[in-house]
Amino acid sequence: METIAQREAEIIEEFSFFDDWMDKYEHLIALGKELPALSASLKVESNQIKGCQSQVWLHATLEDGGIRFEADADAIITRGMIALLLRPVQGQPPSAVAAFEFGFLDPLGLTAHLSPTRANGLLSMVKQIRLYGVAFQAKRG
Amino acid sequence: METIAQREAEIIEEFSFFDDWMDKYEHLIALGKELPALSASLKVESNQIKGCQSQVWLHATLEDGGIRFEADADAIITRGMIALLLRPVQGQPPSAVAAFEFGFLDPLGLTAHLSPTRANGLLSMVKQIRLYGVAFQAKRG
Amino acid sequence: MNLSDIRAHFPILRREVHGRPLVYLDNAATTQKPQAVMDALVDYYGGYNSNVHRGVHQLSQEATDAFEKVRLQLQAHVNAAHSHEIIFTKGTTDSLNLVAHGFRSMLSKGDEILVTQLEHHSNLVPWQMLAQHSGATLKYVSMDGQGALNMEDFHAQLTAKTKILAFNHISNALGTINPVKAMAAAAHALGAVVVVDGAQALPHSAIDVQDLDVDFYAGSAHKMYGPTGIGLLYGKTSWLEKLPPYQGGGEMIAEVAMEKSSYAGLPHKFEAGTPNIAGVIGWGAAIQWMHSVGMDQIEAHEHELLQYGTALLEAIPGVKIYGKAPKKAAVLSFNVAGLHPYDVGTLLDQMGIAVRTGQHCTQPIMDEFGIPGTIRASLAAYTSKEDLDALARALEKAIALLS
Amino acid sequence: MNLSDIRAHFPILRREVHGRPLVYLDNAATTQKPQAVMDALVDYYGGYNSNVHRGVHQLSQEATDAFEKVRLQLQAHVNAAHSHEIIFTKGTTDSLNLVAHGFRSMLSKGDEILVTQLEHHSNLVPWQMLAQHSGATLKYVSMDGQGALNMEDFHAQLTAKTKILAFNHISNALGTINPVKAMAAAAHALGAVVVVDGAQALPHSAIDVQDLDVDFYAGSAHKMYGPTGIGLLYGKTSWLEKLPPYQGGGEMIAEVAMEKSSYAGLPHKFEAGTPNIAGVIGWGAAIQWMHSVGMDQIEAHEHELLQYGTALLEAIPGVKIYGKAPKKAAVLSFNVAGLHPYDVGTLLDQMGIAVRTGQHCTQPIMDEFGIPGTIRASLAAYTSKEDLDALARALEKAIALLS
Ligand SMILES: Cc1ncc(COP(=O)(O)O)c(C=O)c1O
Ligand SMILES: Cc1ncc(COP(=O)(O)O)c(C=O)c1O
Repeated sequence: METIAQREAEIIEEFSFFDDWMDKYEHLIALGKELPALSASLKVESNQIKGCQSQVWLHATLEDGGIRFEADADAIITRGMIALLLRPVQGQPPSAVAAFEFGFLDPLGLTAHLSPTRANGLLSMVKQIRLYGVAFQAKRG
Repeated sequence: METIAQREAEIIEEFSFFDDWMDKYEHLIALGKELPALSASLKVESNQIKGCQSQVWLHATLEDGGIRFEADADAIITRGMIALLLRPVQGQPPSAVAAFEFGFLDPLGLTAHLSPTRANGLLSMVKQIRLYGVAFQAKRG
Repeated sequence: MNLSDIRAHFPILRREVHGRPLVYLDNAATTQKPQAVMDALVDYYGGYNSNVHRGVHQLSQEATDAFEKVRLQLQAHVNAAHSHEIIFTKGTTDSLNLVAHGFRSMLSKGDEILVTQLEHHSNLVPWQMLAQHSGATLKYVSMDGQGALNMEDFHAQLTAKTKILAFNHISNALGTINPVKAMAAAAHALGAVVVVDGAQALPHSAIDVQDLDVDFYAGSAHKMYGPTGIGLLYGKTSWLEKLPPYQGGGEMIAEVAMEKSSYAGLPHKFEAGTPNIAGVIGWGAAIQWMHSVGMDQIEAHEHELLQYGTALLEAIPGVKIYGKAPKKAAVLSFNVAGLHPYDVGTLLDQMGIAVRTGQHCTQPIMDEFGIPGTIRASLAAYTSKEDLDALARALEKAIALLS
Repeated sequence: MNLSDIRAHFPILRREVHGRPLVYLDNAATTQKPQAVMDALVDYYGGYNSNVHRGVHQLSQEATDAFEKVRLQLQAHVNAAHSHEIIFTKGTTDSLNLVAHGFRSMLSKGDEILVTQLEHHSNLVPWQMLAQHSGATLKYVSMDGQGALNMEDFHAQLTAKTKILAFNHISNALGTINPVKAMAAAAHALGAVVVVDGAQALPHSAIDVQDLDVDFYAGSAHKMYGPTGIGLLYGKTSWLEKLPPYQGGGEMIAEVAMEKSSYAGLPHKFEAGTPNIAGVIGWGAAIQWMHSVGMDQIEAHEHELLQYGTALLEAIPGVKIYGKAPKKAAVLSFNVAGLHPYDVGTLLDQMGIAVRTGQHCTQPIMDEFGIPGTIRASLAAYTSKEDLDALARALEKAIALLS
């Protein structure tokens, strides 16, 4: 399996082809459309992360030493961001997830979506992703 | 008896000799010292006008068709101002007092003392002076 | 003043966002500020900054005079009978809380408070809190599908039990203009107090509180070209005298002993602590600016643009406008079929268009329409047809990207 | 930074009053503002003015980021454990009312609230109102002839019945610095909540709320080189969670239905309505300015000037200084034998000297001394020895004129 760092590099490479915001957002929207919907049984309150404007759901399980994340959102750009955020961490070992900084968003020009003052719930999701890393580490250790 | 207008002119003339603020305030302070103290029996709540910083008392009676004002204050500059304010209206008929505008303070450069936002109670005193004019007019008429 | 003169007063309108010229259509949230307001603030802080009232020195006198002059300006602006009927508060929310709080000791079980489904949370939550504390019942007037108040329902809900009627003059989410004068008269006939949230009306038209005959009227400077952190509560003298003080502190007392204090007269009774002096002075400049344009011109201009924008948006397939009351002010609230407002707003932002998306602090309206929120373009005196053209073009692009 | 560099930041210090250079010695009422604060306001209003939170557009994002950055600045400035422990209010008075009001439902007959004789009305009247509403008893700690708290009396009054201890860190009328840490520890040992009015301490020295171990700490930006209309309430998380919301409105709710609402988390629960955004951002610039000078330098400078000014005034026959506590900050409160403070203040003003005269919103202190008020010269980071020399010379002249 590729490491988190390899996947980050891939994403940065992928976005480097876009030279205007339209292409970038088109891609983000495409990613959002491709993200598999969370099954209704997992779209429950306990998996929900409240953003003021966009609702986000996140679920995680430990499979073969790697974390399997499933997530969803009601807004499509938020879904695209989720797809992007999950790509590096999907299936990775808890320790790697717990320590991950999501630094690749910066060269992509998408850091603003994770600003603590954004009303989209993504920052809370990122915190939650890391927390799952910590929690599953503890479970194993 | 001189009219209000004559007395105003006199005061303006009197102050025209002062060319700096020190002389003017020295005179005001002297006027304050000369103002007869209000007798203790008249320094009562009902005659009191509350300024935030300087307390003012005002009493008036009707004598031979003219109003006799007696007043006092705890601060000396306020007393001086009172002496000045009472000079034109002292002994004047109620109708003249009720209509008086106290315009002479302007050429004297002392209008600020009567500003509605001053904390010295003088504006309230001026209003009270006029009110006595109105009240005694009504009594007679 | 013509539109380009008006726009020239607002330095921010010359900036770019994401490399595009800013198109600011979030005026119901807060308006931009003319240069005159910034100048007034700098003049104050740089020239005569001082605490107000009680000071014997010149700066304090100058600051107090400037501060109190604005009270007179506001008195004239809303045509209040007395200057002491203008209370300076932090803003509309603060004003409404002051009133709602004051009635805690005057209501009891069996009494009713009537609000409407159109209220901003700031004119809803304080009454919920009042109901909770006093035991009174909170009732509300429903709206129709156009976003107008259901007047039949209003008259059915308004009874002799109604002690307080609270509603907004103009809805921030839908633009609905409510018939204040008629509603106030009906409420007064039954003995109720009338509290009007004027946050959205004050920026758009001339207000005459005596003609409307309301008991309280609340507003925020920041929505009417003025600074943040300052607002007004107009109250009829008789009610302001009945209402207990809200906050205790400096300025609002006559005599203080360790055990008990007596309160100062109006307006000071409701203005505890150092006020937002710069805010008040800046507000004075904003009001002067509004009058230099003319309240009637502002209203007419916005009305014309509202019609222009409505036609533009309705021509775009999939766009649905929420709020189509017969009497309506400068707000275009809409959604695009199948699209989440957050997505549309995010893309519009990329194109330099500032609109608000979401519930606009009016969750009950959104719940009624069964939607998570709307996209809201709200207009001001400086809004141009070009702004609305840019919105429409960007919206088409956003729809194309998202579909 | 040396003094002339510091003074150069304050444009108002270059103005004249009655033809004389301004000597501003009314800093306890409000301080002057450095150019950086005005620049921050103009940058905001001219560059990124927008309502904060919930906006998806760029301006709103920029404004929100700048606004929230100041919360972090303040957290660091007072060393709070969490940024959500910094609540933005209108000012000290608003902060103290928020706390006092929150305890209405938590106190009852038999409980005691302990304040001191040194309090500003803003830290006295709210507790009187709380006592009145809850049935609790208000008690107070007396002061000695020097204006220091009587610590024996403090320990006698503080009992297991004491639910709240509220007092100021520094007295605005006398300059007394109270032993906050020791008083807080004593109160906590008996289970009382500790509320500190820090309005006069924040401008003069570094504050560490965790080291002082107080439960609430209140302050005003305008007294610390910042804008009017904005202040802070620091509260320990556990207490802020226990305290009910104060005002209802936008921003402070999680879910709103017509009947009932659920409240948002900290700090939003206590920040209903549009905040004073420009005020907060300007305050950030003020704090940055204070740190560019250095809190220790400010404290040391003022301490030196206080001693210098005390000696100058005491050398003038008839002058009596009120407040000579062993630990004392930048306030010179005095009277001249036989003269009314109002007269002295009026003449000083004619000579360009801005001092405050009167009760300084501390009537109980004046009553204790049996005087109608004092003349108060209060210092700041930009005060110079020349300012104090000018005061002394002018005072001698005023005495000569009045005697
Ligand atoms: C010790 C003290 N407490 C409270 C206050 C009230 O502060 P504000 O008027 O900013 O609310 C002041 C200032 O006047 C003060 O000096
Ligand atoms: C109709 C209405 N009422 C009340 C408010 C609250 O105003 P503020 O946030 O200035 O207190 C607003 C603005 O948000 C509004 O639009």
